[in-house]
Amino acid sequence: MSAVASSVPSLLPGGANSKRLERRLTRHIKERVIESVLFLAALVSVLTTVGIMYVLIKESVVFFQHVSIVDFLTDTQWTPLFDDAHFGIMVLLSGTLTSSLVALAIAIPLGTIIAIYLSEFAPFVVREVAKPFLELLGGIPTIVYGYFALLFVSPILQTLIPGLPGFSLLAAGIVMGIMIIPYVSSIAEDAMRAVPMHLREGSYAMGATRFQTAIKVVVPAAFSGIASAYILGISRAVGETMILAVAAGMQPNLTFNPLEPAATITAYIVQVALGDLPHGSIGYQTIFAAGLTLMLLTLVFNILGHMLRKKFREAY
Amino acid sequence: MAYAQTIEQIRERIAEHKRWDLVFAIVGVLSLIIGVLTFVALFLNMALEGVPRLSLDFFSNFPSRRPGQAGILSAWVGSMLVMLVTAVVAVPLGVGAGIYLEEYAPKNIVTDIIEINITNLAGVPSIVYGLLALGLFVYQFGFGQSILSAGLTLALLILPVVIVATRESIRSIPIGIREGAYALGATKWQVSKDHIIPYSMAGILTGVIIGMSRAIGETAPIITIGALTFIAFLPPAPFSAEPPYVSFEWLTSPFTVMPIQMFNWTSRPEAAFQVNAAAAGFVLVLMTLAMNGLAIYIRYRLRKNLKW
Amino acid sequence: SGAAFAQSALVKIDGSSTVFPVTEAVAEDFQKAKKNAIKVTVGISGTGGGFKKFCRGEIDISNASRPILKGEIEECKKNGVEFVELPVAFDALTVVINPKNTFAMTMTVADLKKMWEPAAQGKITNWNQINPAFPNAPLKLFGAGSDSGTFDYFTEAIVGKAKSSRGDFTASEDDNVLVQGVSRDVNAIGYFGFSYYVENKDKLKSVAIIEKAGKPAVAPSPETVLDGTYQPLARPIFIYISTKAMAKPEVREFAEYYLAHGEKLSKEVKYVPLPSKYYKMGLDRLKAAQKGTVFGGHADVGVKMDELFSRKLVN
Amino acid sequence: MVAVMKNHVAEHNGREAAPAPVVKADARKLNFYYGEFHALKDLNMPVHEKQVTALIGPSGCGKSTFLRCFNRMHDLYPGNRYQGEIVLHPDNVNVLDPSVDPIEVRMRISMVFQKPNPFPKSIYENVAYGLRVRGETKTRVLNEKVQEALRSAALWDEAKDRLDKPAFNLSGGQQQRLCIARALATNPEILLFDEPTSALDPIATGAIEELIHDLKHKVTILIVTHNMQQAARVSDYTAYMYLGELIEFGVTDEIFIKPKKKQTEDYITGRFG
Amino acid sequence: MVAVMKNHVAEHNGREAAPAPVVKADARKLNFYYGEFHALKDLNMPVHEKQVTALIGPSGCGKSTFLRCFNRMHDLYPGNRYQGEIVLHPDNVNVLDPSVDPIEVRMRISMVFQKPNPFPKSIYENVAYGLRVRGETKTRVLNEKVQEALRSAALWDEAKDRLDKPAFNLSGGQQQRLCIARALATNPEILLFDEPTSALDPIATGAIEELIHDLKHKVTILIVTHNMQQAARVSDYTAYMYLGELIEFGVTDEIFIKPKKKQTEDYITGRFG
Ligand SMILES: Nc1ncnc2c1ncn2[C@@H]1O[C@H](COP(=O)(O)OP(=O)(O)OP(=O)(O)O)[C@@H](O)[C@H]1O
Ligand SMILES: Nc1ncnc2c1ncn2[C@@H]1O[C@H](COP(=O)(O)OP(=O)(O)OP(=O)(O)O)[C@@H](O)[C@H]1O
Ligand SMILES: [Mg+2]
Ligand SMILES: [Mg+2]
Repeated sequence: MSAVASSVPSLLPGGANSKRLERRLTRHIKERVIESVLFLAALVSVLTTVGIMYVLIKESVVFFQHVSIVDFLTDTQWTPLFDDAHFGIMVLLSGTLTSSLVALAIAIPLGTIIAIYLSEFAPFVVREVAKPFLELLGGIPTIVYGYFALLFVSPILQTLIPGLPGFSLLAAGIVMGIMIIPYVSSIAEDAMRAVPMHLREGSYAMGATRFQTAIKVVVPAAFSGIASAYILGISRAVGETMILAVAAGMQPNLTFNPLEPAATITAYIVQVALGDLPHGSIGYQTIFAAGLTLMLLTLVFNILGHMLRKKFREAY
Repeated sequence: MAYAQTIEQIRERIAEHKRWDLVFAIVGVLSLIIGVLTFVALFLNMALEGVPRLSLDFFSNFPSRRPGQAGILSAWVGSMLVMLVTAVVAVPLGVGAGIYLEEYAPKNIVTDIIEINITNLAGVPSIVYGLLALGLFVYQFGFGQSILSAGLTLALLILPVVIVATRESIRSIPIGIREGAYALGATKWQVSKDHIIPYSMAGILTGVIIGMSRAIGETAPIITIGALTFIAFLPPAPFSAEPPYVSFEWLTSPFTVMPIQMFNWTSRPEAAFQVNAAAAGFVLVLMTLAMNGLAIYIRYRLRKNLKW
Repeated sequence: SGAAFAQSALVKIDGSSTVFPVTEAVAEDFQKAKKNAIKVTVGISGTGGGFKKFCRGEIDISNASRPILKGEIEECKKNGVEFVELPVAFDALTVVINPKNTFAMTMTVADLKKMWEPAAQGKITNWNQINPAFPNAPLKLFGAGSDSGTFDYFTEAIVGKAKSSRGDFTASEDDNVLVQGVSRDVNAIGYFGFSYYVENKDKLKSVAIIEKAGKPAVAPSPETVLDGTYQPLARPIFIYISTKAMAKPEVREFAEYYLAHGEKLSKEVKYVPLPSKYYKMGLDRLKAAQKGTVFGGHADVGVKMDELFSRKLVN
Repeated sequence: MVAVMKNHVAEHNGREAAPAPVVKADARKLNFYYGEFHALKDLNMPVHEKQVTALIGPSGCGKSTFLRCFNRMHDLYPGNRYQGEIVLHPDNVNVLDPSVDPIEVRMRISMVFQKPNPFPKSIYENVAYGLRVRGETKTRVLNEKVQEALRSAALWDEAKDRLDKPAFNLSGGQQQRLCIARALATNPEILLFDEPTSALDPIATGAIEELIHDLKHKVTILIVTHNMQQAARVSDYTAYMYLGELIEFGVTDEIFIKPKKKQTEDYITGRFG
Repeated sequence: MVAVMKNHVAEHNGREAAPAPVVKADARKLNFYYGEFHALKDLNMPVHEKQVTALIGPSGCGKSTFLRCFNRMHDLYPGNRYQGEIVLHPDNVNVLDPSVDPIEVRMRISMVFQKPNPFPKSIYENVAYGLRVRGETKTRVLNEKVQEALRSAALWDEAKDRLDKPAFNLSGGQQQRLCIARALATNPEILLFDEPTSALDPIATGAIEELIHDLKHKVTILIVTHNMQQAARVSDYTAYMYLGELIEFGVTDEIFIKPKKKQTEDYITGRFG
């Protein structure tokens, strides 16, 4: 073996051995350096997560020295800034989950239908025009959606549902859902289009219609990608801030009824970030505890999604 | 024929199934219309309210307590500069990470962690990035509420988008091209820089611009950093006539951005400021539109030269 | 060089969004008056966020919708930051109802307390529970976010204890959201800063407040605030200037400009200015660099106007 | 197994190809265009009932294009255009007629592709797919037909204990037989094969060839292959195509032993291609 | 043209294969694993200098796998494992030795793939790429070598006026010749071809075969094909592989006329595969 190694320098015909060896060495070093730099670039994402967790946990630790975790998780009131302070995160969580559910009840069916339509039904031109157009929906500042929910959607809903308050999870959730549609439809459509044509041909050759092919073959085959789209949609819904801050009422209300106003974790954080609270106070630290909860929540969804995708990853 | 059903029965079945095709096509178009109409409604609403307010002054004036004199000069300049930092940071990091994961990464636990992490980051709420930036960039690193802090925050925010777009784009390069280059004795880096990066540029740029059009409208993380709203001056110019010609002072300069200016105006009591907000929103959406248009154009131009 | 100049001639201000409009107006005119030789930035991190930066020495002036609190004073001390406290205007918290509401045009502080105290949560849900004369209609409450100085002040003034409130009301940091809420619901009642009421007079009606039984009902207006009859919801707003920063001529100039033009400008942005003499007294306090706060680290309610300067400064 | 097969085929070709067979389908003046590209030129060819017809020719000559006309697969992509007729007997329908529903055509004419393409479903559901598409819901009927199809495709013994397992777990050759079972389950009149063994190893290939041989008694078969030995082994009739034209069509033995055209001979003897 | 070629080859095989040739490379007890899958089993085979050696065998037998061992292509994918040696003469290096840099191996041994895979660059840059990778920057040298390589690949006349045009504008056959030029530009010691004509039409195929014949005088060639006629036409030596094993190796004429093994004979006469 070692004899072979020593004969390596003569591998290329002609030229002095030492020079060749040297060139190989520089090439090797250059390659290693570049690889390390690229690795560091990839590591930034990990460092970002570490940074987020560090910042959130550091402040939350102080918070949990004052508030027991049991209270945090079981208390049914959220009044951290009141004289009679309660720290029941369930209250914010209920608002977050309810508004997200409303949003997803809009975004997932509509997003999926649009994705199927664009990938399996729409003529080429419609698809090429509609997709970027829809993606623009994601580029409108969310504050604009907030006022849209408050000034446009809410009044309409109030005429449909008598007794609906001017601020409600429903109005905010619906608009949020519309905003999320492009995230869901775009990724789901990519996944469906990645389904190889020969699978589709197999179905058509059996005499299936477009709809049958789409539902029975394309959707199951693209399931892992569609699941990713849903997961991203859920994360967006859970993390959306400005729409809820404007239109959902910011009322810390332990409710799963979308017809009521309620506060969500994100709305609370942005409210406090803008508010008059002294920093370093317990009240202020609640935003980090709330942020940590939010982060863990999205983490759970993402891990679930990862497992789901692993389970359903198709080998076609 | 030998099948139990007669041709008539089959035809009936087909007709029935085709009705479903039709129903679905209609539902699909309707869903699409809901999305598109919402966009059009939002856009028209802003346009109707805001367009009359648009004038050269609106772009060249600083904010003011008088709605009629208030403009978005500091806001749009700020947005541009923040986007510049975002792009300069996110593009090399995202492309580097994408190349590492596609071309270099060994199959091991570190790679797995990085991968899971990136999917996860794509779903982290933007406000959480704001909290990170506040703790890390603003205080720990002492960048303050500067263009640098905001640009870095948004860069981290769009990093997953850029990485994913890069990887998708790299994956669409046929394996044959890659093998062809390696077979000529190219090193990994030579393959990456001579082939992978140039050929995936269309996809990468599209990803970057989609990320940026999201970032330019972000409000929550910048509010969390501590938003400045009244800025009646521009950051120092990056170039000057005297040596050293180039200055990076603007990086640490205070700034404001379009969505913050809008946010500030929407929360003013005077109705005239609401009009300003609509006008600013209209400009912002136009900026996003322009970026998306650019993305489509670049994709078209670059793809034209790539056939495989 | 130009760059160095920009660096030295910058006045950094941050803090309450309530004080922001006044300070912004001053900053705008000041910059114009100085032909842009001095730059001013005004942020809205909230009173708390503002004091945090102020006490770290990151900013020169802090906008505050409430007096500085004990904890913040200590934080400042730790970092060797001393300050001059200057009241710059009054904000009249205004209780508003829907224009269609004809029964609640005047209310006593006791009525409001019944409505807002923590004990009311989930129990007081109907107008006729406040006053049998009121109709049988659901009660819809709108108020400031619990992290705001407005909330603190309102609870202290009405309920008697800061931050003591029921939780089941619609809260928003953005007063326009509250304006929308009250203007669209006949049964709504809410409160926010005077300027929002003035700008939306066509959509809202203000409630005249009876401070104590036997006293007259007083509607909010610049006059009633100035003559001290609109009680207890009129509150002063402040700027705090770091004495270290005052060593910089541009900060000092800015502060002087503030006091010289504060009366006119706060009126222009629909706040209630202090009587002229108080700006004069403020200028004196500034010139003498009298440090400390007159509130001793508490957020007092119903401070009489002259107490702002007659009380003893402590730091 | 290879040896067994050979005997089968030889014996068979000698014995059965002789009686004049019934025409099941008939291509007449068939032209096909991919947009501007003229891929099939004036093709005339019969397909005989319960016989195997092989299409051979160099890559790109239009074999797949021709095959896919039979079940109107080209309708799936925009810009494709048919001209001429493919008449299906005995009812004398031109399947290419725009008024004829392609779905109906596909229900009568099944297809097996080059690469096995089972659906991401269980083995059972794969085979039942065509029946479900036709609206069959009765479990008893489905069970029966699935079993019958799997038996016909010589997959029953290997699959009967794992009917509810994903089809992806099967080997390549098994997957291809599954696709054949899927195509058989609906009792098609014609079965189209587009290079069904080119993605398979020799043993799986042998199994499929044997299967095709057995199926001939039940169904009319049209098969594309670019393996001439395969054509010789499995088919009764062979058509040689070149650059979109049908150069020669005839009984397989004759085509391989003494082709009429020089071009066919050159191809078959491997002088080019 | 086909006829011309045939003569060429026949004459050639008869005349030149006789003198005992020098061994350029030598596979010794070569085993290869795709993860768990044992794809090559104990292969022993010489590659003779300035001769064409053809690898034949049914699909999946490991021809490509074997070929790609020579330039360590398998290093590009994780989980692949070599065992045994491929010794390169005259310097007696085992190219599979982990201490040998695969990049240096690839600089000595070039490869041409099944599907033409020109880079989306100009014709000139495609050919110059191998030189640039080696650090050549002088325009004069590059021009010279590019021209020489294009001439060797019989593409100069067609390409000389459009050197700066994208390579994609060339036809399939021209693209494949461009890939050959690209491989030749760096003066490799061995040239590997993996079914270089299977994506081409008969005319382009003829041109490539002729080219291979001409190149033999300059470089050692190893070619995979599953077209037996092609192997017979272009090669001096033929190796027949089956299921990862080398069944028979020898002078092409002998293999095709009287193979030693029954298995080889069955394959060559088309009895299976
Ligand atoms: N979708 C398409 N659009 C345009 N041209 C096409 C299309 N599909 C095939 N062709 C062209 O039509 C001709 C016939 O193609 P076809 O696939 O039928 O050949 P084939 O005989 O099946 O070849 P192979 O043996 O390689 O499968 C070829 O020249 C091909 O390039
Ligand atoms: N990357 C891989 N991982 C696992 N197995 C592989 C891989 N590539 C090829 N194989 C298997 O190795 C065996 C040999 O494959 P190889 O591609 O060398 O065959 P081949 O003789 O070139 O066939 P063909 O004529 O189809 O190209 C096959 O069974 C194949 O399935
Ligand atoms: Mg084909
Ligand atoms: Mg191969």
